[in-house]
Amino acid sequence: MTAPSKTVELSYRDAMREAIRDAMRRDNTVFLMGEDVGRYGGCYAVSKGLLAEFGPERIRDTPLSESGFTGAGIGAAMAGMRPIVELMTVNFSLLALDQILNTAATVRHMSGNQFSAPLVIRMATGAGRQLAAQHSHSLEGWYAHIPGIKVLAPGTLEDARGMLWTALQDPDPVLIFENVMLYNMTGKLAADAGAVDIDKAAVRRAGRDVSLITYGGSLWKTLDAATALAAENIDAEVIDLRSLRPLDDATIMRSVAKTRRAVIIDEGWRSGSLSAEICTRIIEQAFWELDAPVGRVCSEEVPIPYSRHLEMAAIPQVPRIIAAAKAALGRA
Amino acid sequence: MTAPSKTVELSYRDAMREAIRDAMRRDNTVFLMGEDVGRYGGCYAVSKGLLAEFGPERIRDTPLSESGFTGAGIGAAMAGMRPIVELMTVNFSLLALDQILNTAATVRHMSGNQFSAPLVIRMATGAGRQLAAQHSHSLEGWYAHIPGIKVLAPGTLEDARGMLWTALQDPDPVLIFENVMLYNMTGKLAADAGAVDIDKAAVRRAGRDVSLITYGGSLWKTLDAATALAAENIDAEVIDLRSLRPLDDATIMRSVAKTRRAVIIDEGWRSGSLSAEICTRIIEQAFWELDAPVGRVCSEEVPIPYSRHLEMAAIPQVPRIIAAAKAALGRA
Amino acid sequence: MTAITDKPRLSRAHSLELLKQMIRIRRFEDKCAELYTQEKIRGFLHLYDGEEAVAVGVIPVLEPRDRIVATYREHGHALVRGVPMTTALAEMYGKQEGCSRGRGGSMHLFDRSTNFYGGNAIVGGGLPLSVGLALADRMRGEDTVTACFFGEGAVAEGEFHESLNLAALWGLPVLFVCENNLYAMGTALAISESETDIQRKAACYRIASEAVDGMDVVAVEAAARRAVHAVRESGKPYFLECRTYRLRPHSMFDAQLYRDKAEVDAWRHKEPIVRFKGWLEANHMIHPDDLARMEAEVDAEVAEAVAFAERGTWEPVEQLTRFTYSDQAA
Amino acid sequence: MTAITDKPRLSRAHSLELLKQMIRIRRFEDKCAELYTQEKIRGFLHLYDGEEAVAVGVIPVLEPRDRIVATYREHGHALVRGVPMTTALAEMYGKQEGCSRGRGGSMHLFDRSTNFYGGNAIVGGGLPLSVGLALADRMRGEDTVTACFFGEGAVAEGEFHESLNLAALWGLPVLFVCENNLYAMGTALAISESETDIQRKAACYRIASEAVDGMDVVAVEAAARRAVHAVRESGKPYFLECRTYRLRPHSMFDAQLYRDKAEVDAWRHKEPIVRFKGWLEANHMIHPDDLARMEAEVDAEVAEAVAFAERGTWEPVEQLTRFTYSDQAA
Ligand SMILES: Cc1ncc(C[n+]2csc(CCOP(=O)(O)OP(=O)(O)O)c2C)c(N)n1
Ligand SMILES: Cc1ncc(C[n+]2csc(CCOP(=O)(O)OP(=O)(O)O)c2C)c(N)n1
Ligand SMILES: [Mg+2]
Ligand SMILES: [Mg+2]
Repeated sequence: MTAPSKTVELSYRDAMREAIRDAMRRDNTVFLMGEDVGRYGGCYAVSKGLLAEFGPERIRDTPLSESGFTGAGIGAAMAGMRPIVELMTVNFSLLALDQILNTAATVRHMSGNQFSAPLVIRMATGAGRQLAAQHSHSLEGWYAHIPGIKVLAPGTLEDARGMLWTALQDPDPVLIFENVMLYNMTGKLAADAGAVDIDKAAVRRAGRDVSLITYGGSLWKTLDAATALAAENIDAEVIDLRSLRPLDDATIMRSVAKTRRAVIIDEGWRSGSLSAEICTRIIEQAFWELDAPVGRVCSEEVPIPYSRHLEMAAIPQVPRIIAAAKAALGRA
Repeated sequence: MTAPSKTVELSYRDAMREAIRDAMRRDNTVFLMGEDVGRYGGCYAVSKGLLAEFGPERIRDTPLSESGFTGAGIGAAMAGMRPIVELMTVNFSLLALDQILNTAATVRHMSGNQFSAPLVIRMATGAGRQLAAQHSHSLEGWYAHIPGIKVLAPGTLEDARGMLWTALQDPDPVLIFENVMLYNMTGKLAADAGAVDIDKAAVRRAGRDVSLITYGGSLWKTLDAATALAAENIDAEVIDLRSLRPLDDATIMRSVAKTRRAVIIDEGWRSGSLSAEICTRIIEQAFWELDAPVGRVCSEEVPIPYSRHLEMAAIPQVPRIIAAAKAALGRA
Repeated sequence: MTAITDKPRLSRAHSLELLKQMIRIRRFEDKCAELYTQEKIRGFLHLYDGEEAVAVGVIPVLEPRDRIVATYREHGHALVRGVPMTTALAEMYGKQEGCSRGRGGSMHLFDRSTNFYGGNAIVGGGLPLSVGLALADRMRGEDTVTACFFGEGAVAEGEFHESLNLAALWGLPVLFVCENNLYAMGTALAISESETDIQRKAACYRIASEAVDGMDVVAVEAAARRAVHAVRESGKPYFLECRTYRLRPHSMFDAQLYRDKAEVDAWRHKEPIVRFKGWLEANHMIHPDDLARMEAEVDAEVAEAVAFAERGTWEPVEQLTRFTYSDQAA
Repeated sequence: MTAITDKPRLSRAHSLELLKQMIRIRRFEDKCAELYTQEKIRGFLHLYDGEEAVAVGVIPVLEPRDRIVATYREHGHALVRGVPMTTALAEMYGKQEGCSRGRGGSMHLFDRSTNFYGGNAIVGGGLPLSVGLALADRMRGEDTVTACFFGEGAVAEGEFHESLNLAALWGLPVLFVCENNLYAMGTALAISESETDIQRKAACYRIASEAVDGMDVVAVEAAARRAVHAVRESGKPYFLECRTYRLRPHSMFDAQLYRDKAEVDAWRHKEPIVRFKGWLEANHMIHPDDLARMEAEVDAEVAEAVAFAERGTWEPVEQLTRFTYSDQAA
């Protein structure tokens, strides 16, 4: 993340908004549709102000009908539009899962490549705001199981600003997961920041001793852990997956081949989380290079509780990441 | 699977029906609810004949409202009944996923153990009948990601007959996945066969050289593969997981510690399938005992196509299992 | 039968065309049933016998630019819309010459060139799609009509409710065509709906509606003209309930325990082909040789389709995962 | 205000009780807002100000054996139902003395002893539950009533449609109470429903219904009596629309860009407490010291609740995963 010459200070939320505004200006087939994206300004204020600029047709408030308007977005995409469908929270997206899995993900293959649904579906994910068991889950890794869709997890301002346009250009459905703890994150971004690739993982910190593989909301905790580890002379490499489907195996394996040790940090529930798929690919592709079992730091297998201390204990935190990294190095 | 003295010949479908009949007779809080379970006789004929015996109140035909009647089953369970909700096919269960994940799986924890939803949800899963991309998926391993529910996959007549009652006694929600290719499987079952445990994996074939770990519809293909391997002097151990959540790690690790080699056969789409979680647990718990990377045979990452040759190529088959077992033994 | 005066356009040529289209569907379905027993066609097969007047009455009223969304019981809709019988049958054979490359089968006929959006096997799943197709047209200011066909069983699904509300709320040009054949698999209407007068459902969303005798092709066509005209002129949705009956089992796996033969037989007398043919004869609008010619042409077309499907080839297994994503994907 | 004759049961004592319950809720919500700014309460907090007459008018009409299903805006319902203010507030503090052990927070108040089934934060998610609770009662031949509260925004959800149909089709004793406060977050009714007369939705399922001025506690209570009686006697569902208004923002994160102050102010004059109090005064049914006593009692109760919540303890972190499954699990 090299600091460019001319930069602006903004939040992850602002970066997402800029990405939407930019896409809407560049392509009039793009429109935003979802609950309270217009008059309310978006449940996480991402779309605030866009209604005034683009009007209610293109910043379309929908009734509470997740399956209906997500399916409508899929249909509009099949007819040549480029909808951005916003689902408030990943928990509510389950109401639209039939449309996402049974239609959006299947239609190109099932129709013999005659039809496709190139829409983007954005949603908030993750815990940390004490929203309890019906608003706090991290199912992005779970969605990454579905063939026919792509799954992105922007963890930086650059990606919040740059992934949307590339996703809209993609001929297939793309889901973008925005971790709720990142919206208020501020920083500097190149004034002319634009589209970024959506198929490569990024090495956010180079290191020799252990590969810490993560994405989204856990990225910053992992970078903090890496800083703390450095103080103990452990040089951790931090990989930001960026795309959860497809996974960029090459970048992962290159790192593991170098460090010979890996820990995966994933806010999904441990069993059956994306961390398991990554660990398995490392075993399949780099087993003989490993000097230690792959470690993982995930969420406890529990509906996320409201109480702050329990919620914090339920999801990955810096101390657990540090401990897992040391364990991988036999320095527990 | 020792042959008992007095046996009856029946199909997996019959065994499931007997299990339902038996449960309905033993406990009048038990009832069956779902689309066409009554007058039609069940889309896979599992409940055929039960309407005549128990009447329309307890063999309850529902409208096409997956979320509504699954939620109703959850509510009835919260009020003390023991519903068996039948969802025709796992693809349709996505319409009920909000109720399953956001309510059934969370209510006990979220309410501080005041309420719970002890219902059983049964559904058909799997490919092989040329039903194409909206009827053929295997999402049982995906469901196994959800804390708060238990997930069963009966692969034998004994389990088809015995798991339901135990599941109904369980204080938490239990999902039972019935592979569509098993319904017509016939065999002998003890006349007095009854409830079986739902928390232990079973060694269906003991062996020394490699552990073949599987469940449900792939069990029989795996046993066939083991027989073929035996002809080449490869002594495979076949483990039937039976319960996908929780997983019986002890049985898996005991086997792997013995064979030092493992291959997982799972009809789920490869990326993010249950096979990844099992492989990862083996790495976490038995890494130093392994003589080779863990192998896996899964479904191709594609919506299941209609055409028979493509469908067959999309899911695990005996030759691929044999090849994977040999690869694990370095005899590719 | 509808009085002759109701149908100015009912020329002899047009009448014969309506009859022929219904016969085409019937003969095609008969052949499909036969091929199923021969295991040339596999999977789930849902036939349209008895309901032909709906597709034949509605679809020709649409323009080529209009869009169609159908269900797994869509053979008739595809044929009337112009999907070649050859590629439709090849699809059911699973051949790569099929209209969906053999990947979809009977439940998933797709055809881009006729704006035929399938072939949806999730009951109710096609409704949100049709809303989206119409939304795209509406946003582009096109006067395209999207016709969405579904059974009365779909009415109980949440997606029906959400879709009708969205279409009405946003004023979208969707023609909702409910094929009310009184059963959803084995579930009779009265067992699935507290309000069995389906047409009345439309009013709950302030959508204009009409119910028509779905066994009377002329009446269906007349109603479809009114409906399509209303949608195209107003840009708003319209709900057309076609009251019909399924003469065959739901699919090839159905023992029909839920209805007795007498009921089915009673409906056989009302079925659209017998009825329209009889009416044409009574009105001297058809000569025996018209019928003979028509049936000969249809039989020839069916025979050609079978030959085409038989000649068809299997997609190479290497292409199994092709088109899970676009070849053009980044 | 409803004419005195409409309400035989409206004794002075009962009137004062109604007023007190509304004040209890209002004061409690005021305190919650204050505690939120102090960060004692976190997460999403949805307050009930302006809607008190609904919970106070409906819930006391229910029997202890009856069941209640509510939403994330359920503080008032919980208090009127008899969930102690102490454990309700401790829940919002996240303390283990809370009515859900501190795991649920403001949106998930549960209380088994009063058959209070939460506290549901999936809009529409509580409706299928209520259908199931009623189904259980119906199958056991019990004359229990299940009251399901939800906002008008939930009406657009598929789960609303499926649940009303099931309740009507199966004849289940559910009292559906729609709290129509005209907005779903920032979405005005006219932007979410093609049919804005919500009560009419019930007729689409052949469910008896009534709409009542939800700002008039006496009218709500009278309607609730009729409704609960109808459900208990007939065993069938009933739909009660209570027309009300939310005086506060949707939650603590709402800038209220979607409505102007003037609109909110206009409603302040119609709000249920001011209105009922004024009416009682006009009819000489309340003395100033009644009010003073009442407010003193409520303030004492609120103070006690705060003290209780403050005294509360944190559940040991070791118990984080406890009750994901039953301790009794095999
Ligand atoms: C969501 C969903 N649930 C269940 C099914 C299984 N199923 C297929 S067709 C059918 C009956 C549909 O009846 P109707 O809508 O009236 O159409 P018809 O078959 O009568 O033409 C059912 C239950 C399905 N395909 N999708
Ligand atoms: C399924 C679902 N979608 C969206 C949300 C986010 N959300 C919470 S409350 C709300 C508005 C609901 O409005 P209404 O039903 O009228 O109840 P009110 O808040 O007005 O009492 C929304 C959109 C949710 N909790 N659940
Ligand atoms: Mg039907
Ligand atoms: Mg509201």
